[in-house]
Amino acid sequence: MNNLLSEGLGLMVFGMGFVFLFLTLLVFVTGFMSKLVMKYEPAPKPKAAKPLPNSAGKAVAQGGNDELVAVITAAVHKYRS
Amino acid sequence: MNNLLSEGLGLMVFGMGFVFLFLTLLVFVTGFMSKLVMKYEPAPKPKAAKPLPNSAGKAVAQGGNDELVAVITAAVHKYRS
Amino acid sequence: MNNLLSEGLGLMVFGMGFVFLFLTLLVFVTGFMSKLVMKYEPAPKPKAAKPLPNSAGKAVAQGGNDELVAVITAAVHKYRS
Amino acid sequence: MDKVLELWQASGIYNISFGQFVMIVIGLLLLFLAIRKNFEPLLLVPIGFGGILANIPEAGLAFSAVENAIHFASPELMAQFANIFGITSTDPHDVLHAYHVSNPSTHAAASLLANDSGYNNGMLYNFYSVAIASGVAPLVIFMGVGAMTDFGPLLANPKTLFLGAAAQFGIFATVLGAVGLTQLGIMDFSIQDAAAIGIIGGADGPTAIYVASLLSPQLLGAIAVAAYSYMALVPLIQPPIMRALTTESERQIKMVQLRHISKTEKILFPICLLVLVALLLPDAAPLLGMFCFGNLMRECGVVDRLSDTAQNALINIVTIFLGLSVGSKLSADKFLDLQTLGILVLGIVAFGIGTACGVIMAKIMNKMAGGNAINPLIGSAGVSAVPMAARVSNKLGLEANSQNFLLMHAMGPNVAGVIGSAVAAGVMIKFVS
Amino acid sequence: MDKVLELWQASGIYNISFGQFVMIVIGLLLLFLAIRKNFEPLLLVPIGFGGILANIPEAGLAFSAVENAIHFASPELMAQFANIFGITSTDPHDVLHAYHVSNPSTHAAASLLANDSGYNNGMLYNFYSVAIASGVAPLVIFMGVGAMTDFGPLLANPKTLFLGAAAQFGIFATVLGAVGLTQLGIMDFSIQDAAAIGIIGGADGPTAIYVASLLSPQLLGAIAVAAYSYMALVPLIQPPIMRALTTESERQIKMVQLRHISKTEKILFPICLLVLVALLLPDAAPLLGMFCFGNLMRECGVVDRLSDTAQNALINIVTIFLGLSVGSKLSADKFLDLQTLGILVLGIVAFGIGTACGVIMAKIMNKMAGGNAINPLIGSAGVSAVPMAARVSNKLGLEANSQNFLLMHAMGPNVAGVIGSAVAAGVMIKFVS
Amino acid sequence: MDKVLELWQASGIYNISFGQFVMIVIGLLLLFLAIRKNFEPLLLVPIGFGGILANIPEAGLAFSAVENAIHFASPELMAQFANIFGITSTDPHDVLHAYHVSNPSTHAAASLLANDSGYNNGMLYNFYSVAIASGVAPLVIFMGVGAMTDFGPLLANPKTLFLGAAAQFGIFATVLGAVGLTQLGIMDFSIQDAAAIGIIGGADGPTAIYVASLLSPQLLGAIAVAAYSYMALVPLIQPPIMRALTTESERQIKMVQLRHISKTEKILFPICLLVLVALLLPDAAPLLGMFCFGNLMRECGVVDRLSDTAQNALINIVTIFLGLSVGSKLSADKFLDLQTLGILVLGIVAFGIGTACGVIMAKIMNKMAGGNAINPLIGSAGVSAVPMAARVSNKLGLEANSQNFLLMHAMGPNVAGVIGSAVAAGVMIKFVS
Ligand code: NA
Ligand code: NA
Ligand code: NA
Repeated sequence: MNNLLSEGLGLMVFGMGFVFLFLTLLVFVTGFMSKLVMKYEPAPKPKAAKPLPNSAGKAVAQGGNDELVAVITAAVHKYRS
Repeated sequence: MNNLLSEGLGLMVFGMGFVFLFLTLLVFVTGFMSKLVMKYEPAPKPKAAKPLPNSAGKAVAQGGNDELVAVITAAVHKYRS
Repeated sequence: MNNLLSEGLGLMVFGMGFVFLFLTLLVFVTGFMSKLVMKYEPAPKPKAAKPLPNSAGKAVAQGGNDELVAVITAAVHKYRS
Repeated sequence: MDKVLELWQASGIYNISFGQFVMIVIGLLLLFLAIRKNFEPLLLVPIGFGGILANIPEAGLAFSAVENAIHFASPELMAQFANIFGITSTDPHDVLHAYHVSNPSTHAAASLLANDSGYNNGMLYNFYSVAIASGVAPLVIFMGVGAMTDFGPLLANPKTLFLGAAAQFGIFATVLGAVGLTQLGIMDFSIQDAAAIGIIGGADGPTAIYVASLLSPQLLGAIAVAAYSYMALVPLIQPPIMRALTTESERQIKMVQLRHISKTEKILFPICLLVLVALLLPDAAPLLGMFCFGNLMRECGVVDRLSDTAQNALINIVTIFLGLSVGSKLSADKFLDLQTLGILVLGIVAFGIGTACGVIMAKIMNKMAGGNAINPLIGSAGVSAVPMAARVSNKLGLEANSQNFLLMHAMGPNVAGVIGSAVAAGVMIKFVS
Repeated sequence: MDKVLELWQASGIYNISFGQFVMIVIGLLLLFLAIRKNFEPLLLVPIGFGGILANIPEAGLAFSAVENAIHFASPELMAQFANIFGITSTDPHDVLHAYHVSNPSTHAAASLLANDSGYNNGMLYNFYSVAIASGVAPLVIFMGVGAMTDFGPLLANPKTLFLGAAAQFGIFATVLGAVGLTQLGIMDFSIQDAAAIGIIGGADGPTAIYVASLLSPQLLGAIAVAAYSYMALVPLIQPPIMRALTTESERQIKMVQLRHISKTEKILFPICLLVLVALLLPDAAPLLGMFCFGNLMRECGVVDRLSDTAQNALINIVTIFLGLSVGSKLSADKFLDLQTLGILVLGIVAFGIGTACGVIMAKIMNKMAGGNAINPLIGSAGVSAVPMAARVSNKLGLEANSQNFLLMHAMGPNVAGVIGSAVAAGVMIKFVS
Repeated sequence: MDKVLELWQASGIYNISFGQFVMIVIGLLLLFLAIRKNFEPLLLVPIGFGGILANIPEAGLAFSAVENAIHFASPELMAQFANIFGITSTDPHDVLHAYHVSNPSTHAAASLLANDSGYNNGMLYNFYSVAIASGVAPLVIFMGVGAMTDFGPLLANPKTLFLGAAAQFGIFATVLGAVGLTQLGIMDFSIQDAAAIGIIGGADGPTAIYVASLLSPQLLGAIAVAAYSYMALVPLIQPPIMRALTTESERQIKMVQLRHISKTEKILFPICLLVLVALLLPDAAPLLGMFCFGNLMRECGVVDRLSDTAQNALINIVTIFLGLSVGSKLSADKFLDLQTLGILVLGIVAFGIGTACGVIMAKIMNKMAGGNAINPLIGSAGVSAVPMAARVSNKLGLEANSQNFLLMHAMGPNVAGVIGSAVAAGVMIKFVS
């Protein structure tokens, strides 16, 4: 078999192998990290009370987008009613 | 006549000529383009109904920050009261 | 006394001296400037009346423009009516 | 009258070559696709426009000072260039070729000679040098993408990383395809070219541009155009493959709702990823390092103004110049080549194989886990093409069952695919550069 | 005590030359005009401030490493410089002159020698190199201007392009004036200088800076200051000329309302303009190419985030550095010269002639069309100075008839003037660079 | 199998040195302090992250092309480098050392050789070259800081400038400490090093980075980390010193309300400051010039869009790259040194002395004026650390008397401290560079 082809084959076998190895390790590291965090920081405090101002601030800060129009509309609706 | 002066004169005659030629061509090309467009896309659909959200989105998209939300809120308050 | 140490000492004496000299001069220049300004521009016209539009204008100016105020006003009007 | 003649002989009409004409038409076509068909317009508008600019006859916007000098050179100057490059021929083609294969110090000497003779780099050439040849533009865009990426869905279901891994098979299969075509004598790709073409299958623009700029700059234009075009075509390319590989009942699988992810997990994830990169694949450090940095700025919550700038002003500025710079590689002599056709064909094959492998991997994972935890439709999102591929998964899920919302589930493999292709890019850079 | 003496001898007071003092006063004057009189403050605040910085004695902010080295050099170092430049004199003035006329490779060698001796480029010199000498800043600003320009009024009445063409006569008449003054022995301008001065009449800042940086960098400071100052003075310069050339009844002419322009026309216009540039005048391609690119981003509707950045963050950033860089050319030895006076006089003549030609062209067009379709007041807007000149037209129209709103009609020739002066710039670059 | 071995031998795990491991831990620690403890996160997040990137084994991100080439070089290449540097040894350490002490033209030659051999600058090295070595990033940040600074409180009570002057004693005392430690044989600092370390006492990040980059680049990493860390620790460092030097009744002194400052005064102040700099200390012109420019843009009211960009997009972009660039100086061989410990100790001493001198100066001014016009607590704000130090003054004032609001009064010395340390920086640059 020619050199170029064998290089390509080697790259494929080896590259795919490494990608899987790396992401598999990442699965384990991530899982381990999540477990640790959940152990030491158990209660995900519910902050549902203030989503609107939060997301409004964020939408605006990001240079703006369609969401803002929605936000303004919502705000206007709210204050109008 | 001196060389520099003749260069200047040449540049003037020739430059003005070219500017006129170019912009004349642009007049024709633009006119032709407009005609084509109007032929194949005749009705300038009236969208007067939704200019507001559109331009609001645009104005906002140009940067913006938390203050804006404050401003809007204040504005809403003011106009509502 | 060693050369390095004397260099350090010189830098200290001299540097502090210069910093004081410079800032002292700045005190005088600033005071003089302020006096001149207050002489020729005595009354700090009170503009307390229009803070809101002002700050609104500023927020908008940050990447925006006057149009936004118009847009907001229009939006408020529309939704309010 | 002399002046009129001179201007006419320097005009575009007089000088335009057939290749340039074709490339300008291709540039207009890209603009049409971007504006009317919404093909990744943020990139394809600047690329298409840059492509037109690059092909304006006699303007030399995409050429270096040396290339411009050789184009216009007098015999004496050409002899001087030949002397610098150590060749005897003064034929422009030979001199140009010698320039392209010469090393950096010869380049520097030739540039000074061109400058001395009054020639300068074209505007787009300068943009390319600063933005792409230095590597900075793709990295800054990757930082911005990191700052826009929410790893929540991935953290809630880390196993979807396997889907992102599997979909990278498209990359390596394409490498093999490219060397195979060369083997068969149909094309003439080096292993570097093959690797750069393969990365199209990563479905990730900045990664593709970064890798191509390192491994195969002369193919960069075609590779970038192929990558962004196929990313825009994902809603057409993927569904048939996904339908062919799944049964109706598989497509109806509902997935359990994702758990809540805490702020701390989101902060720690980019750091874990960075450490893993540092320990295992230093060659992927620039790409994944900037990506993780952007994501950390996003999640840490204390540098919002930096994160906002990275997501807006900075990424927009860089996108404009990146696009124009890529366009500079669409000059006729580089793009109008049989190789470009090969790249376009191999690119779509890469997308197809990646999609298929993602779906198949999902089915394998279901088999191995002995359950129906994963709807195989989300496997296709592993190719990246964020967020288009995830939306396609969602759409096909809804077709099968109108209550089956897969979007969030598909975001996991979708961002995993970004990591996967950056890792694959690191491997390529390590072994073939 | 040594240190005190040393500091005193290195201080500004000890070293300030009369020229530097005058230039600092001129810088303060520019700041006053910008801040109090609102003279194009976006440019004149940075230019004025940069001018002050450039004239701080001993700081050398506007000088290159070589210039700074020559200023402070020991006899041995001076001999080395003389050797590099191939001259025998080691007099600082001779060495400096030899440096300024030397070619790029000699420049590079001298720079390395200066660096080796511990001298560095001044801050403003670096800004100038990156922003202006490379050409990038004026081009990026032109892109931003393109993104801010609405070609609607022009498309509604394309004939106003002729007004934009006629007003460019100010440019070429001024070129002739500059060579004439040289001919008469009053001034000493080369044809390059004359061309760069003429472009002041284009009433378009970035175009003037771009052309001057290519043709006559040593005059750039005076040209930019003249261009922006006269743009600010348009409300004073134009009205008398406009009144003198029109009758009351002509000023009262009402124009028909402009037709609606479709999105598609607005998208296609920059592309048509680009193609025309590509075919006819490749030398105008950088300027008009970037302008069209900005306008296409604006109109195409699919890259709003890029367009917004081009109109805001990007143009603002570039404006800051462009202004400071222009200021760096206000160093005493370059600005305090009879030439500057000549430039200021020629510049205002250019504005006047351009205004007059625009108005006269409008009258000719009315004659030729045999009607009263065009109010001649909008002709003056053809000089550019967007949007000031259009506002002046509107104001004079309202004076003549309080119901006569000419603003929108004047925007057509106004933006046509931008195109016209960019075309003129291309012709200049083609023939005299 | 070859490839597996090769990858393993190129991996981080295989190559990591103990120093790199420690530095990565330090980088993580900086991230922790920034994110969890809110230690100047805008700088320390990028610095910490950059520090980790700089220590990724084999990636060479913080190294120049030459350093990377020497790291991997073959014997032949090493011999060529030795030849360029004019040494006979081909030991990597000797070659590296010769490179570091060589002059710019030798650097340029070595760089070309490294490029010819296929080695390139690391990403962070490029960032450092463009952002810091050129001097531009600290200057642009200083411009942004100027645009964020309100000199109103200072103008209302100009005498507080003396407090800002006194607090700079911390800088010079530290210089003396550094040379003293060298004298005692404990450390080995040159006078340049000592000056750069002293500037930590200026409590002003960009000034410290600017001075260190000019006088002692190899210490820049440690100096920047110390400066920002101690600025974050101001609320811990200052109060004990302030309490020790003041009596309860002094802390209760109420200051008269500040007068209104007119717009004109605010506009003229940066101009006065600039003129004074120009006349007295040209070496401070870049720093204070950009600072005044930013402030003038803020106050003049006619260039709000430039001022806003300087305060937002521009400063954010530059901060990102400045931080990463500083991080590049946290490579193990540069940071893990006894000198760093010395810098950390001397830095905190500098903060302490500066704080004490500010407070004492306030007491002296009260004595000399024979009244109680100044609450000595505001003296500590003279170290800069804007606005943290002013907040600390306010807090201690409120502790002594819950109606005693010192914040605005403390802003005067606070911004005076910025000017004071920039003047001190100019003196240092003048005499020890
Ligand atoms: Na991918
Ligand atoms: Na014009
Ligand atoms: Na300070």
